[in-house]
Amino acid sequence: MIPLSWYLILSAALFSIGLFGVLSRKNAVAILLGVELMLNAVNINLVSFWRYGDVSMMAGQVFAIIVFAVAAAEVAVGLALVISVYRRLDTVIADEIDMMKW
Amino acid sequence: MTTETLIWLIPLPPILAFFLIVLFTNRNKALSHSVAIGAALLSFLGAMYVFFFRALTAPELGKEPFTSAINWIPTGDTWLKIGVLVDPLSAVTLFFVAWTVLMIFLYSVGYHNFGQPAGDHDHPGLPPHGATDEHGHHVPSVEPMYSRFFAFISLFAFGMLVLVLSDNLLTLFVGWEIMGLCSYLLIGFWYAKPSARAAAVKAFMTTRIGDVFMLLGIAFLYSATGTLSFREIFTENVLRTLAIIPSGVFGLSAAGLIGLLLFIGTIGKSAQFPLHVWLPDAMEGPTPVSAMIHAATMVSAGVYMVIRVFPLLSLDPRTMTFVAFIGAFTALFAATIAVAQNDIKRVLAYSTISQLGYMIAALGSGAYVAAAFHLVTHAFFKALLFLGSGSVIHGMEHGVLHTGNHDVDPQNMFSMGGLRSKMPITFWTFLIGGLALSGFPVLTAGFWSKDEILASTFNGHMGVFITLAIAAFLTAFYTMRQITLTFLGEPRTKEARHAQETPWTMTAPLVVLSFFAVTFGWVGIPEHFPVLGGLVPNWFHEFVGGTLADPSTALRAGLPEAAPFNVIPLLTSLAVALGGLFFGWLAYRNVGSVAQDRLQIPLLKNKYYFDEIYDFLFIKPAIWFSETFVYQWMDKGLIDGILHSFGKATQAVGATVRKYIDLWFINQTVGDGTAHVTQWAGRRLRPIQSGRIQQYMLVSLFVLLVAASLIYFVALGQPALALK
Amino acid sequence: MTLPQIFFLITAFVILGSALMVVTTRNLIHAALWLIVTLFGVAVLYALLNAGFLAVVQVVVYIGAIAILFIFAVMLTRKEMRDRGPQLNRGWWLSGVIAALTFGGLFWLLQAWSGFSKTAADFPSGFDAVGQLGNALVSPQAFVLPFEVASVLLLAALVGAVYVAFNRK
Amino acid sequence: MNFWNNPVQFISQWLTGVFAGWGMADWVASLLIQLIGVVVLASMMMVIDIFLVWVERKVVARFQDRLGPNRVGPFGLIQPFADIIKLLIKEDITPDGADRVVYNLAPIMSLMSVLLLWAIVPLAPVIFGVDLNVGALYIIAAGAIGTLSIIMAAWASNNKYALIGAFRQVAVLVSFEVPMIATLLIPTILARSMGMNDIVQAQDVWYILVVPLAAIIFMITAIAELGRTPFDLNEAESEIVAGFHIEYTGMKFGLFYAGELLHAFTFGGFWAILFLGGYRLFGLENLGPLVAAVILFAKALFGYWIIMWIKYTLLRIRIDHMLAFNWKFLTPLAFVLLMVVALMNAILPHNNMLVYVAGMLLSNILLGWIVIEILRVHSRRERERVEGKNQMIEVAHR
Repeated sequence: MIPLSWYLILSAALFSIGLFGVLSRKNAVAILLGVELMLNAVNINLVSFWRYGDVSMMAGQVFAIIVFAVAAAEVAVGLALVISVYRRLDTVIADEIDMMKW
Repeated sequence: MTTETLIWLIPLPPILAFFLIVLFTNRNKALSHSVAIGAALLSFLGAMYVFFFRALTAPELGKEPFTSAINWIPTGDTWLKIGVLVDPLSAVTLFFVAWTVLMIFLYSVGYHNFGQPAGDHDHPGLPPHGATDEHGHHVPSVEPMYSRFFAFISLFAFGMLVLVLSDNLLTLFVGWEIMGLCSYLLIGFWYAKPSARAAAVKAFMTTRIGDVFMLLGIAFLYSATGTLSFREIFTENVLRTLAIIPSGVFGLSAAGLIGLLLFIGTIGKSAQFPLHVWLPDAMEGPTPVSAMIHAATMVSAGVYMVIRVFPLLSLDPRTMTFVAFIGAFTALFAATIAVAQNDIKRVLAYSTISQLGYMIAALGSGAYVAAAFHLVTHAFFKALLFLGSGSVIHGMEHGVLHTGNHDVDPQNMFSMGGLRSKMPITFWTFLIGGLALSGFPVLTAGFWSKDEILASTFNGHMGVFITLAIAAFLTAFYTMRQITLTFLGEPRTKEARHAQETPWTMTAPLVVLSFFAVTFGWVGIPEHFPVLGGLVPNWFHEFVGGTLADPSTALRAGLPEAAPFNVIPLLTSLAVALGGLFFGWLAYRNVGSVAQDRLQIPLLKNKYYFDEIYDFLFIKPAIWFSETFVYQWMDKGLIDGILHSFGKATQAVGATVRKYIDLWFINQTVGDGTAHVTQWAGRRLRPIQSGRIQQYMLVSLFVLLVAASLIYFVALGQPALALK
Repeated sequence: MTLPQIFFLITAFVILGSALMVVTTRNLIHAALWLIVTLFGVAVLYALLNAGFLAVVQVVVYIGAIAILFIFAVMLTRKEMRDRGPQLNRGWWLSGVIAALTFGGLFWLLQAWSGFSKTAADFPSGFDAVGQLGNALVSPQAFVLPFEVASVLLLAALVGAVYVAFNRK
Repeated sequence: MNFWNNPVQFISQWLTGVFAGWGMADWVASLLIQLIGVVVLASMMMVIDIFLVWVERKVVARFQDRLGPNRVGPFGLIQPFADIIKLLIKEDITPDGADRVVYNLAPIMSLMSVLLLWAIVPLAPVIFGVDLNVGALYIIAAGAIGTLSIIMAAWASNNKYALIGAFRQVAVLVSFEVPMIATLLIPTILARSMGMNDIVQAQDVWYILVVPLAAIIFMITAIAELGRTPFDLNEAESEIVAGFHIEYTGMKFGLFYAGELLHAFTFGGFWAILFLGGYRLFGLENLGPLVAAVILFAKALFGYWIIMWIKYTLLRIRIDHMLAFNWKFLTPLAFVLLMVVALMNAILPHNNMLVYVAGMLLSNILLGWIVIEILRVHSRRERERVEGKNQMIEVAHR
């Protein structure tokens, strides 16, 4: 059978890749893509802990579902923000959106 | 169902109707008036049942009236009881109230032009101006606030029934006040007319004056006897104690003072001499309202109350004298004014005042049965007259709409004339009512009641007798004047020529009431009367006379047995009635216009300048007091002055504190100092904040990693512990 | 090397590879499509973990809604179809280092954990995971409150998104 | 264990025996058999698809008062093959500026998304790809992939018309998925399972008799999902030449076309499964799995026919009307219906079938009536408003 470690390592790797995307991408949309990757990594962890723990305890799956909901909300709002920023500043490059500096 | 239960139920339908209409059916006119009239009919049936099959068949109703009471308010160890009482007096009152109320409800349907189209430019709060139907004719338009009107009169009927049926002064007072409110609402029914508003407020205020005294009387009575129930008060020992206790006011006995106070309430309610001013102005309301207030219910309520408390009143001769004087004076005084009025309804209003004066005078001279008798008959024919005048006005409005000349006042008698042929039913019924009012001999009810009053005042109260006789003459005179000006002769205006008869909903009540106006007198024919005497027993006298047939008879001044027959009062009343009628017709049979009316004396026309006098005596001073004295001097000068001085002092203190502590120390040293430091630090730290989100993330993550590893290695010691 | 393990390795390879493409490819549409591949792989993983419901929901929510939203966003926020120039920041290597450090740290922490390489008790037969999940989501003893809160959050996000992106002109 | 009672089982055992005879590890064998099953199912569907072309053309011909294909073969039965040959020998164009990989991937995914659906269709009590316990959701998931394929095609072909078509299609799909899910939950509530087979088994009374409203709504959403008239904005010829597959030629277009046809047929099938009792027909299904399969196909064809009927009868709706129709009417109605059904399901007695069905049916009819009343009032108000406006305009013109 598959040991738990495989899942954990996979999710850790996926998380790091997502993190890399978030930190290094220029495009705001791409940054959101990275965030999605990270969320999925978390979900993998949750579900695998559910599977490898006591199956009759549904916490893992429930939290995975809640993460789905949160992800959906985050994407909706995030993309809405990106689009409205694009309307106003005519750019989606994260570094060019620096109105909040001194 | 026991009689008591039924009696409890009698006042209920109107109040239910009121709420039904106000809450649910007010959008639908037909439904509203059906509800109201249905309710009135229910009460009517109940009342008739109680009157005919219970009150009349009961032996010795005076001794054992129908009564039932329940606990209402706990007053310490005892209870304040409320309940119903039907003794002969309330029975007859119930009888005529039920009839008139029902008739008036029915009449209102026609009066408010039910079934006519909505007005072209009517709006709520104004009398309907008439509409244009599909043929382009001008027709009367339906009242915009039709349902509201029926709701109000339902409430009014409820108040009256409560008052009549209550067995104690408290609920009587409640009904009394409900009617006060309703008269306010109904007089001001067309609230967009300034005159109507003023009249409503005036009526309300004036009656309030009376009511305050009445309330005082009730309070005094309660504190003196500890009860308000009639049955408990009018027992021998209670009355005797009341008669003995001195009240400490004018050397009156407690009974006298209480009676006086209650009577002042009556003065307000039934518009007696000093407080009569509101009643004529109340004519601003729709005519059914006038009839309701001035004939059937409210004003009679005053008299009814006095009759109720008669045993109490009669304990002190001085009070009695006062009452008699007020009554007699009012009778004459109002009659003289009525002679000079031109508004058909105002004439009736003043005649009402004087007729009430009659009753009060009769009471004052001890003849409470005669008073009750006149109360009933007067209710019938005065309601008849008011409704008749309403019908006349309605017919005139028809004419006005037809000609479209709105300057003509459809209520002015001088713009009428010759309506006899135009509106026959109205004419005949009005004539009957008029004759009854002027006490046309033998036929009419008015004659019998008035005759009885005269007869009973004749022995002992000569002054009263003479005054009333003159008043009776004037009554007959102005009644005939009214009839002549309105119906006889030739039409004086085109409007009068185009007047037409009113719908059956208005005429039917007239017919019914005129029936009573004629016949009701026959139940009270004194037995010693020549020819007619003894043909029919003097039922009324025995029946109502039985009311106070209780052991305390010895205490009472005015004894209820019929006045011994004497020919002089009879002749007098014959003379004054016929004479008045004759002269009235003689004087006015061919008067063409106001100019030719020789009785337009300014003094009379302006009602002895009473409104002006009151204005000068009370209103102006009140305004001066509130405006100048209280507002200008006390409020602005004294109180505000004090307050302002406080303010100044506080300001001074505050200024010093600010100058020496706040500004210098806190602001400059502490406040600005910190601000400068912060600014300096901020300027140094500013470059960190690049506004680039990813830089922030990088930095924060880096810090996180470092911190985590530090915690992990340093704080937690050996890693093995970490996740075990 | 059993069948599931082979499956797992293939899926894992697909996931990581496509994830790398997501964060590195220049063409953003392709990035979004690669993201879809990743998500699909994750769904497969769920299936491997006997969480069929989650697998399907993953496909419905992520691929059916989120990924498509992404593609829309990419299409709406570009001047021309092609993406020229580098898509990474100047300091991308630094973030690479940070990411690598994170992975290292996580791995190091995990392998220090006792239950690191435990295997699953095989799935009880006739165990109705979906039914259990449903009960857990709506039973007051379990997770009804977080569930409702999540739904409220979704609603708020919906309204907020509409408001933010609404074009006032 | 003979062939007629359980063909799939029979064949798989036989194949297992054969492979074992070849000395194969049995997991390999099972894997192989699974693959064979998939291939068989998929190819069977595609073959049926070919005949669907003929069916569609015949039916539309009848609707439009024509004869339809009748030259090639008896009743033109060979016509589809001729079409296929035509498509195959056409030039296969890939425009420059197209994103090649995605461009070529899209049609395959489009057909794939449809074929995926057949994995959970129970052709008979014992013939099904997999009895997924979340079948209802699976339908939506597969639909999502279809959507994806459309976007890919549109984006990849680098064409404004295509993009517009895709946008419209996606807007429609994303919005109409909501009421579809809601209506999918209703049979789930009634059958207490999401598995297609359980739902069919639970239908002692066809659900169209129990929850007619749900059946109607599902049909509408299905048509929207298919992007057929009256919801065919994604390929509205008169506005955007051919929508998302404007650039496609030859067999790639053929794949889209076949995908659409099969999709319609498939949704007919799901409609039959969810509301018409699937392979059940008064106990006939007990004669044997193949009979059951035939019954299911007949019902699926019936649903397909209804879809065609609507397609060739109605006109196209404007996009805003369509979305308004979904968000302001269909979605609320679907949710209300869902609540009503759940409530009634809780209230009504389950032991007495007659009462149960009658109650459900009545509640449905009542709800439908209320909705129609509301619509009437609303539309009257709208009409009055518009008329009033027109009058004002006229006044202004005078």
